[in-house]
Amino acid sequence: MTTATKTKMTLVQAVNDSLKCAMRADDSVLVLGEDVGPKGGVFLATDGLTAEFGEERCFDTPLSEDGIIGVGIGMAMNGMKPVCEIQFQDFIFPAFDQIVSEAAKMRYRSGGQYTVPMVIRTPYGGGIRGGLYHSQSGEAYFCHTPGLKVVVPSNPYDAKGLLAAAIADPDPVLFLEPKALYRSSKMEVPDEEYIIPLSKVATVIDGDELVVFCYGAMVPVCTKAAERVKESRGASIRVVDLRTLMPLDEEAVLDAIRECGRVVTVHEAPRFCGFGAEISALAAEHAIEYLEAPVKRVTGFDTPFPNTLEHYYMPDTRRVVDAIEEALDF
Amino acid sequence: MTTATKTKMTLVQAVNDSLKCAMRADDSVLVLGEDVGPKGGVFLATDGLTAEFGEERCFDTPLSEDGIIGVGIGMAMNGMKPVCEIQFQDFIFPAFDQIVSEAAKMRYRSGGQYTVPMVIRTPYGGGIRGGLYHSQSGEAYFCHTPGLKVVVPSNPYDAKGLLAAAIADPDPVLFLEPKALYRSSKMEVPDEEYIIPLSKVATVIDGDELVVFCYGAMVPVCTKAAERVKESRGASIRVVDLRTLMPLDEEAVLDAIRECGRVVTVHEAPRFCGFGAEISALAAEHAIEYLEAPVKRVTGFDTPFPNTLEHYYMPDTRRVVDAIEEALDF
Amino acid sequence: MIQILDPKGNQVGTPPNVDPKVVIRMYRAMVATRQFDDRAMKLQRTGKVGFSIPNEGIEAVSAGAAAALDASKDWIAPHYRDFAMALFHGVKPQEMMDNMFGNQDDHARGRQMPVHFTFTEPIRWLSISSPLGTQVPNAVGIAMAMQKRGEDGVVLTSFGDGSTSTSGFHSGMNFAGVTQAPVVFLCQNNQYAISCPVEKQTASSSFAIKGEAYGIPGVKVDGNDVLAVYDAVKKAVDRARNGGGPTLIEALTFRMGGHSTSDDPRRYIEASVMDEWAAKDPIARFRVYLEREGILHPGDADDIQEEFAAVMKEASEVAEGKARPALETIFSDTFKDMPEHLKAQRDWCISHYSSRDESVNEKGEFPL
Amino acid sequence: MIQILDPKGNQVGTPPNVDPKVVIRMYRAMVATRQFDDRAMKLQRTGKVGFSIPNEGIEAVSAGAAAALDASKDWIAPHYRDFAMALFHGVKPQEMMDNMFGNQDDHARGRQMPVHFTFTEPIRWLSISSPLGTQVPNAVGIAMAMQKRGEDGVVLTSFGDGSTSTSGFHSGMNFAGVTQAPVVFLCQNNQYAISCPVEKQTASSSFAIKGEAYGIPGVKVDGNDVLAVYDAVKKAVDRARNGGGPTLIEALTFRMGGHSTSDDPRRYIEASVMDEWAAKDPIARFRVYLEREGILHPGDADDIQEEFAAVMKEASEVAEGKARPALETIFSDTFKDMPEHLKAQRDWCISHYSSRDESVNEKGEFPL
Ligand SMILES: Cc1ncc(C[n+]2csc(CCOP(=O)(O)OP(=O)(O)O)c2C)c(N)n1
Ligand SMILES: Cc1ncc(C[n+]2csc(CCOP(=O)(O)OP(=O)(O)O)c2C)c(N)n1
Ligand SMILES: [Mg+2]
Ligand SMILES: [Mg+2]
Repeated sequence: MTTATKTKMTLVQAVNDSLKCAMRADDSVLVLGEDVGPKGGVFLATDGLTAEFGEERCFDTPLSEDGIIGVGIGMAMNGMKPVCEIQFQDFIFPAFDQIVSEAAKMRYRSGGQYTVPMVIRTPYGGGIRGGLYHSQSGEAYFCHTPGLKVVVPSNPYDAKGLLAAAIADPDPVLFLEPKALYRSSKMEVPDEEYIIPLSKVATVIDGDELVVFCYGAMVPVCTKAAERVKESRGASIRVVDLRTLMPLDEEAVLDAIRECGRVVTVHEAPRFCGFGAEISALAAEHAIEYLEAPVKRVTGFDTPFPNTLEHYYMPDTRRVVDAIEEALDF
Repeated sequence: MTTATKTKMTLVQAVNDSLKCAMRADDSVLVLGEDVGPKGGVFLATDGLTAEFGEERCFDTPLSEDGIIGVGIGMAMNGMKPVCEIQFQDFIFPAFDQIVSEAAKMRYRSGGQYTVPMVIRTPYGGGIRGGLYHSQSGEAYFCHTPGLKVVVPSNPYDAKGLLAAAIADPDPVLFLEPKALYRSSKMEVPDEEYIIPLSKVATVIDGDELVVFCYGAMVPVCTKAAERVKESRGASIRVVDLRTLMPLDEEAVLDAIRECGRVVTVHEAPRFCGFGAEISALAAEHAIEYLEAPVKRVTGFDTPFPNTLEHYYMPDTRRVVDAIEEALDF
Repeated sequence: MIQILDPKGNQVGTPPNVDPKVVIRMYRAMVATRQFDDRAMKLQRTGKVGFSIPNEGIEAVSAGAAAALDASKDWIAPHYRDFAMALFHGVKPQEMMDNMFGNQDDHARGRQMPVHFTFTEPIRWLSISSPLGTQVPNAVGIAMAMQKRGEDGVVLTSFGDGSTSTSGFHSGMNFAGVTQAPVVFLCQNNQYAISCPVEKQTASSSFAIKGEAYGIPGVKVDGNDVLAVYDAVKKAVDRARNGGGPTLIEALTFRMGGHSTSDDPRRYIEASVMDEWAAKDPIARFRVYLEREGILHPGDADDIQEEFAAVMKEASEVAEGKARPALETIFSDTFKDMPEHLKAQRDWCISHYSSRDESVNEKGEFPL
Repeated sequence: MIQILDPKGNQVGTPPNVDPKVVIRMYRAMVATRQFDDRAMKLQRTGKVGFSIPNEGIEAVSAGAAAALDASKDWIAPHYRDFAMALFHGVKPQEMMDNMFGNQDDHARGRQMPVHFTFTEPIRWLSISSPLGTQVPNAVGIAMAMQKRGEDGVVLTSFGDGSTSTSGFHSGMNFAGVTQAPVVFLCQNNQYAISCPVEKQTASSSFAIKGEAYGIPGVKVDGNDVLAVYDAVKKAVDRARNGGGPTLIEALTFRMGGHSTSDDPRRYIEASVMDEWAAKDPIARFRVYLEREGILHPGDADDIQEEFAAVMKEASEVAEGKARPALETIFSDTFKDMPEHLKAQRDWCISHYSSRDESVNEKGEFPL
């Protein structure tokens, strides 16, 4: 990869690029969903795919998430590699049964005779004035469903490599794209295909006084928070981007907890039974003797997602800074 | 209530009795679902309702959970009190969108102009050789969805009183009935209507060395475990039946944690992002200085629910005893 | 396909027997809607609101259908592209603009995106949900409640052509067929679901024929002909009110622009198709008829348009000037009574934001 | 409604042109199914298995449809009440009985309830799911994959009358209409969904007519007439194989007993209705025809019945004697490669249960 050419691109462009690489390399990779064809997707994640690969390989579907996932499962069982787009993660719920009952359980219930190597891509999260139904973060639902993998990239480079890994994976993968980061910045991304293995965290900033666990759109927020605390009081804050939520790299998470002794988890989803609770539970079950402060969660509130006040609902840098400082000062 | 007559009944009979009391007291209470009419429900929870109240008030529906909940919401918005039955909790997923997007968010999104005072009753959990699709425990999905209440009774008396409270509640309530306990034992239940308030835990056994949090079918399992540990080593184990999972009586939970210092949470659902994680997270966030041992979870495994080996999958008394002892010996 | 006025405004069928005052109200609702759209587009282009849903081309479907209802007892479970239903029944443009801005007077208390209206007065209007098709079984449930109480109200529910593919359409239609609930299903067939044309949406020969699958009669009308829509919906409403059961009405129309203020239809609709439908404008056609019948006098149409342009401008200025909702509204209405954990979160939130020395970064743009 | 044999076995239509060997296979599959049922009922009554789904009355639907497929390239995405499809294609009763007991040789490795079969040989048989209707869009996806690769395989998917109310039916039919995928939709209309009769299930005039909603031709056949079913399905399969698109076939039949071994139909079906349909038994009718045509000779039918009674008895005894699946099977097949957290749970589980001095309480009874 050292001699490879690179291009500056946004996260959504990296998704698009990853899809193109996969479709060029493997004829069985298909893209389907609402408006993914000539329009190129409402966020342009599938821009140009129909033009390059034809309607056979990138196609619009009727307005039925149940159908998109339902036929995706069938295609995956019969030799294809479907990448299904759900236009907003908020609209995945009509397909919940197909995902939870069929995709997640097919290998298990058939004793491995049938499998569903499928990817479900969908933009999630707040920050675009989408209100209750264009802002949700449903990762906890899917992480609690055995048989599914859940991946959340936080930057263009990871997006391309993790999506490649998801497409190569033999099991169903939910690929949650932080829509707030779709175009927020650009990054150099290799032109050729590469894979970032699933179930490996990335340490964004190293540190040993406190660890912040985050993913997706909260990664830049937490990174900034760690930098601010470093500046303001010289504290050494580690920021870990979980990247794959299920199967979680539990060993890396626990190592970080044991090394730092103080923990803050940050996500946009509501707190109660959210993903952060699992991190806290792992800490309380396997690393309690290392804990030097309350294990904190900085999250969305336990309400539906508002609109006008969304930036008061979502964790921001200042809220993360406050939580870090409280834990440090405990 | 002191002079009231009582009848010995099973949990499923108590559900039936509670429905009858509510329907007698209030014409707007309706029961709908698959096979709830002449057949009386596959578990006979609605036995005799059509005979007593007519097809207008207890009626069979087409085979569509999306429709059952969808029309239930409409009826609730327009002055009725529908009690919808989902035949097995495993079959609630086709209605997930209606529950999560509509029932849970109606009050919020309409600024309180429209509301959904509806109850969704459904049998959940393992122990009846039901395999992947007649055994699941999905409480964590619903507890993570702001706008829903989630209630789980563990005995006939509570079942009647909590269901009455659920029906009286102005918001949508998911009422999860532990099918393994439907006929496992009988208990004296008052004949007249009574309400057990939501969001109040019940301390089944008092104790101060360790607290076990549980609900539904795990309550008798945990009770037996606590008794065994008391016998074997004289340890004073508190058993708390959470009864309402959302809104959780957090104060009572935290008080118990602070008083006991050692915590075990038990549920049948998979561990990862399960309800137990929230209890652990509350402990780690608000009571860390009281914790004397790792906060343990005894749960189903992170796999789909098996059939032949279901009793090896589900927590049993011995597994709870072991966890209690490990925590005591830490 | 039922038609009363052809695209040029010529009478080709028998107009329904309807009070000219109601006819004028339909026209006014259509013009008001177009002026609302025009204002919303300007607001979105200038960054004052994030998003709107244009109704251009669809106004006759909503106005004609709404006119068939009795606001004192009927309900509307609308599609989002139904502004004219609200305006016909006298919802104030100010209330709608307050929702566009999500300000403190918004009925949704700033929690929903623009155009997600909710009203209880002057007609019950089911709070709009973004997930498509969900209102269909909800509407049937509302109607079943009326039926059980022996009331004679009717529920009108509308949805797009794309929405017929959702499970809500399927379950709602099926329950209505079985229960014979008093519902009128109105399919606003504007031929696209965002970029997806009807032929990729379904292979059925029409949307009206989908009623067959549920034992519900189907009717197809020219959706750009407000009198035809009124006529068909009125007959269906009367039938439902009299215990005759549900009807599915397909109103054939066309979205004369993008799906939303963020969509560019030129990526997927030929210019010639746009032109063809521009010639079928429902307002222009209706105006020709009204002027010919002497219901509108020369100058009236222009006056009405100016009147609503001014009304919408003012409403938007007033809405813009209103405060945002209080922080507390993040928490209230999750449940009727706020549980302890939400009180704690609310208290934390209010104290955090009122004490912190750093403002909140509020950027964020809606892409669709 | 297409009929070739009337309830008395009289020929009332033209029999399809089909090899007598195949005709015999159909008959044998039907009888094998009834004997399987009989054995399963005994096993359930004696508490040896928890549950079964009787096929009594339905055998012609499954056998006739299965016979229209080419096992080398076609797939089945079945309803659970389709044992005869498996038996027709040569699935071994032993394999099915292993599933009934959930033993170590069960293809589902003891994870599913009884009758939730999964096979890849001799025909691809989509692993049965309990949630109803989900197999319908899955079947369409399987067919779309064939279509995209230019193969000429066909997918047969079947489902009950009740299952037509699910969202899977709606989305699957709709996608098939639009894509013209090579699928045959077989609605096994046995007139009940557990206790719910068809008139409470849908108000449509038939199930076949539901195809109209999706642009898919619908055909109604006498489901107790195996030749009629074969004929209709064969035509639909041929059409699909030749690029002619999907077909919906409604096979009218009747469940001659309870929904499952735990259900008592007398709570909701009149005895007279049961009697009426007993006289329409699909096996008896077919036997009359086969004997009249000389395809079965006197005594053959009884021999076949005895043969299968013995086969099923033996298969069940063998299945009963097999060990249960290993503890490890709780964990394997959740993912292809077992992740670390599951390895840890597996290791804990094996060490816990192999070291503990207390057995596991295994009671539990299936209510439905
Ligand atoms: C369940 C669901 N899936 C996807 C979307 C995203 N989406 C919003 S509008 C739309 C198209 C709707 O088409 P149609 O029903 O024809 O209504 P129209 O916009 O044409 O009036 C889509 C796909 C959604 N809102 N809900
Ligand atoms: C989604 C879903 N809801 C409910 C059930 C429970 N259930 C099992 S079988 C059945 C009736 C099915 O009726 P039908 O489709 O006509 O098939 P039949 O049993 O008559 O062959 C029901 C309601 C289920 N399995 N799946
Ligand atoms: Mg449309
Ligand atoms: Mg049936």
